[in-house]
Amino acid sequence: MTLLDFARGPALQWSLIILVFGVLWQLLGTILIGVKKDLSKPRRNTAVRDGLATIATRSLPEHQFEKKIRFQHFSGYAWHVALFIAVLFSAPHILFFESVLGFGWPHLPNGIILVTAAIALAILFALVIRRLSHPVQRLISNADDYISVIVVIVPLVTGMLASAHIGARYETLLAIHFLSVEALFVWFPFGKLMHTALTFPSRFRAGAAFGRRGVKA
Amino acid sequence: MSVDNAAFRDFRESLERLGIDTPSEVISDEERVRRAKQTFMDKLDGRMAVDLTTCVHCGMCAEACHFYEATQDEKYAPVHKFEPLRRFYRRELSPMRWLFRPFTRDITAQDLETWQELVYDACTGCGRCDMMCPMGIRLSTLINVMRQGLASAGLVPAELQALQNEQRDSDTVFGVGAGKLREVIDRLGRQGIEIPLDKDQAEVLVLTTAVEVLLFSDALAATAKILNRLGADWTMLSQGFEAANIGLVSGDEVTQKRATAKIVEQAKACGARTVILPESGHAYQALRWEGANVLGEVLPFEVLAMSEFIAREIDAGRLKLKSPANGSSVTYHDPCRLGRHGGVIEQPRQVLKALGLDFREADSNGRENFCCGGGCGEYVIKRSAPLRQKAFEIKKREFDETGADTVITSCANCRINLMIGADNAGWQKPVESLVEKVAASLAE
Amino acid sequence: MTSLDGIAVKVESATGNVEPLLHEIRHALKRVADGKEGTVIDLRSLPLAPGEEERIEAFLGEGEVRAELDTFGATVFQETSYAGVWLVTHRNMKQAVLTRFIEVTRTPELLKSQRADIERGISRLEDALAASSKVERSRRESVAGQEIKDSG
Amino acid sequence: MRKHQTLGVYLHAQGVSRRAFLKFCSATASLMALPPSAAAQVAAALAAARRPSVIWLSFQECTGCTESLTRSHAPTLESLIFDAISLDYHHTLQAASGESAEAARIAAMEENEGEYLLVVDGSIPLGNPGYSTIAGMSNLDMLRETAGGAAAIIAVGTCAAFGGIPHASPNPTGAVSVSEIITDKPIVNVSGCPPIPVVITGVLAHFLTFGTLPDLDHLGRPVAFFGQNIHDRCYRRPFYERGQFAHTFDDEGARKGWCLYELGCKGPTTYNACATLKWNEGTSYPIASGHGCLGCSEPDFWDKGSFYTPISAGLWGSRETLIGAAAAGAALGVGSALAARARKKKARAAEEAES
Repeated sequence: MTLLDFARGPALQWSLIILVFGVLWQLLGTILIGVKKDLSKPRRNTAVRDGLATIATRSLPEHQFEKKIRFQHFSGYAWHVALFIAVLFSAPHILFFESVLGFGWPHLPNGIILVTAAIALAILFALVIRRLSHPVQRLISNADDYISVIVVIVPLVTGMLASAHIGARYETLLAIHFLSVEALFVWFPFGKLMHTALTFPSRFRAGAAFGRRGVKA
Repeated sequence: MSVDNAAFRDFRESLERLGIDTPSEVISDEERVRRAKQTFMDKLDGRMAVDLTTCVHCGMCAEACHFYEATQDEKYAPVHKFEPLRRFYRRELSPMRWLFRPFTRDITAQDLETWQELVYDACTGCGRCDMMCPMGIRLSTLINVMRQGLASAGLVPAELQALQNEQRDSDTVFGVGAGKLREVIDRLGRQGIEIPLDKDQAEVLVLTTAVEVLLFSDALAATAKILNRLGADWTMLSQGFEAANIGLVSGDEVTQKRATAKIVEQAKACGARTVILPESGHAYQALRWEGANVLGEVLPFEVLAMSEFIAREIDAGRLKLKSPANGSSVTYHDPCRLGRHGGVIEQPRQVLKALGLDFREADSNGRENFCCGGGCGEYVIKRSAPLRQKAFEIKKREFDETGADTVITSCANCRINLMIGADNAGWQKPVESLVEKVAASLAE
Repeated sequence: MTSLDGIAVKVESATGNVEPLLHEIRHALKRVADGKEGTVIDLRSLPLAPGEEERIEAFLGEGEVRAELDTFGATVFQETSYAGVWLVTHRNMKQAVLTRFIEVTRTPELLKSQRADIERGISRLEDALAASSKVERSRRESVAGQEIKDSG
Repeated sequence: MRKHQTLGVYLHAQGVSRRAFLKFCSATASLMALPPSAAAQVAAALAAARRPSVIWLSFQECTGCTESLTRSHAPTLESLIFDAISLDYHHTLQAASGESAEAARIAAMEENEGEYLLVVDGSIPLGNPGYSTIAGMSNLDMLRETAGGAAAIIAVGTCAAFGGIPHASPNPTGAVSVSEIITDKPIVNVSGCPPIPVVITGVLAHFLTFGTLPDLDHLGRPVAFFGQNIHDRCYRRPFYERGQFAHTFDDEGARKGWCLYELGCKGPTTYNACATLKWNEGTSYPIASGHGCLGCSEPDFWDKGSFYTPISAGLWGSRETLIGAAAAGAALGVGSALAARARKKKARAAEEAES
């Protein structure tokens, strides 16, 4: 079995098993710990609307805070948008998703994908440098932060190399790219990458909780 | 007007003495850790579990914190203030606890002692970081669990511990009992301000706080004037007037529950349909939002903050105001637990508008307002005075920027803390009460 | 080809190799003009899309000289419209193309007579001459003999 | 042609002109993927080359490789090179049969001990030796015996090089490649199903010209022909870069000759010279004909999923396993949440008892 066959076959299968297994374990195990019912009389009964609003508004620049977090805010936007474009609209990726999900969608040209991936990578590096140099971030960072950033950087780099056929034979690059993504899958449920699944529930609850007190969160 | 300087000096002196002779409980390190963990286990819920898991350590919360803003010291980053709780969660409660346990350091008594400064001296639970967090994490609730754990471990700072013990053991705060209240009511009665005390039945139950009785009796007088003008069927109760809840701020559930139960019991006894809270942020949180939850029952009356009540009465056309002659300019400081945590943001502004004052909004306000710097009982902790003073500078700068002559607020604690800060800084701007402003402008 | 034409396949491909190749030819031609060495480009070593080879051919056009070599199948040397640029096509005995070169040179090497062949030519020529003189001599001898006979 | 004559002398004797020889040499250089300037070097080497003896063994194979070679444009350059070797044994091509055929092999081996080239097509069964025999001799024995005195081995076709189709799962005969049996001889793998004929002759030409084997890649294939993948040399590559793909074999993209990546083309992971040398006398190759590359020159190409599965798609097992994993994860999640609730309840009770 070649490295690529291993990467596309058993490694992929096991990493997906761990991903799905771990995400559900973490997700249900966390959420189902449960919350006590709030017995206070709500100021207004618009929990769902408030929760949904907060999901949206936490993605918007906020007047009062914006001036202090502009760099993080916009680098955060750019990073996520660039990552999503590179991940979701690259033709080989869509074929991969199609093989797993059973359906696909239109893709963007390779050149655009490469540029967005390069942008994502550059921002990620800037954020890593910030994490290593900013006193607050240095203090609050732990192994999870660094492992998570590595498992995201490596697929980006190997994906770009594979797409441009630089550095090694294509099947080797492709295999390493597969394996790096599989490392990401395996790490995903155990670290902060779970924010992908939990951010919106968390925002929703914050919005609903503040909303019942009459505060826009 | 409104504040007796001699009384203010006396009060500051009494704060200096607070906690000096509080007997400290002798607890072994193991026992401290055990108690803290037990409380953490009890208090951490599914929502907090989600929050702890979704945090990406971006550090933006630091930018929301007045103590970080004032010092730029990274240890004041809100997310760092519940670090032991995060470790506890990963080791003992998270679904993957047995996987994480070998890689996560256990919490130690040393940790708890180190974090005492961070959660009591350097956090007022203002919740500004809750508004900042891009993940929607409610950091203030997590830091509150830290306070609760430390309280169980016997690590409440001595001053706050002294107040807590007093309320738990004798139902008084700052030594203010029924006698002291009666004294003030009698004095006000002599000034022609009538306060009905201990009526058997009343529509409205009005509470006050020890600080109001001691320092801001004008605010109490103002409340009486307004209610009397409205012709309300109201009363105060000598066995249930204290709205302050030291248990809430120190993190001691027993004290919190006891203080709340006392009010609810009395309100039920006199058949009150409305309970009006004095100008106190944490009292509002304790009764309005947490009251039903600590007692485990729905409250049979509505709870209103005085500012909220006034706004409602003005809105209904029952309370008529005359414009002040000079039309001085004011700005409003939102108490965190009334505004951001309580939802009473628009009401005080409506009142100020009705007063016809030249109202000027500070740079930070409403849900994004900066804390006075001494909330959540912090102003009694002597150790944190220099830190509070630095945070006060933020408020001072923002107030000055508005160009307003007067700072209005609606929380006695905010008022004291701002006054102490101003006193120390030699800053001259008066910090006044909203209720007093209204009472002074009642139409003839 | 007619049946293929029936299928509506329209290849719009371009490898992007044609222009660089033509520029390479231009540089090679300049070197030859400066008296330096010629260049040979193997068209098989380049990925070309269908039709691109024809595009190159059409671009270069046909020049004054066309020579044909007939050994193991035909080899055609076609000078293009740019003097010094030759298109050399080697075919096998079934007329299938073996290789195609673009040679940038004054004269393609293979068109020149080869020393070994010249030498072989010399010896063949000598042999032929020797053979023919022998014939002449014998003819002359026989004629002379006849004359002797006749005069005798 | 006598065996110890040089090729130059032989061709001269055949009346081949120097000019014809040079034509031959430049074509040979081209087919060895050498630069045109190497033609002179090739000429010098070839003129002095001695004619090697070649023994060709065919095992578990379909004769496609031999067909590929012999059905190519004869009489051709390839055949000329073929003429330049002494093919002493090839049971499909030789006139002799039975014992006299085997005798020819033995004779060639003895006469050219240590110098002859062994060409093998087909895989070797290691299961029952009776699965494939020649003149009563198992393939394994014949390979071992013949390889013993060979100077080098050329494994022609994917079967001989990597096991090929007989080796495909479940490999009923236990088929293996030459290199899995013979480890002490230089082996050149000329893979492909079948290999491009000029690649076979190119390797022979190289041996003939330089007396050595060409540079090989990590799979033992000549770098000159297998150094680049189909994708890198494919004329449809620009479509890939632009993201223009055929989605089905009869859509607009297919008609316009767009990239076949989505239709499972294995070009990016397949190393062969198809895109430049092409097939059928240089007419075309699979991608030019509108079908993706099958990857036939790569090991185990038959077992890498469907020919029509894109290479970026996973070859993962089944959706059922994922559903199973999801169910197990959910169960564990619910279980640990219930356990957490129980611990919380206990803590709550203790808190109340202690206060």
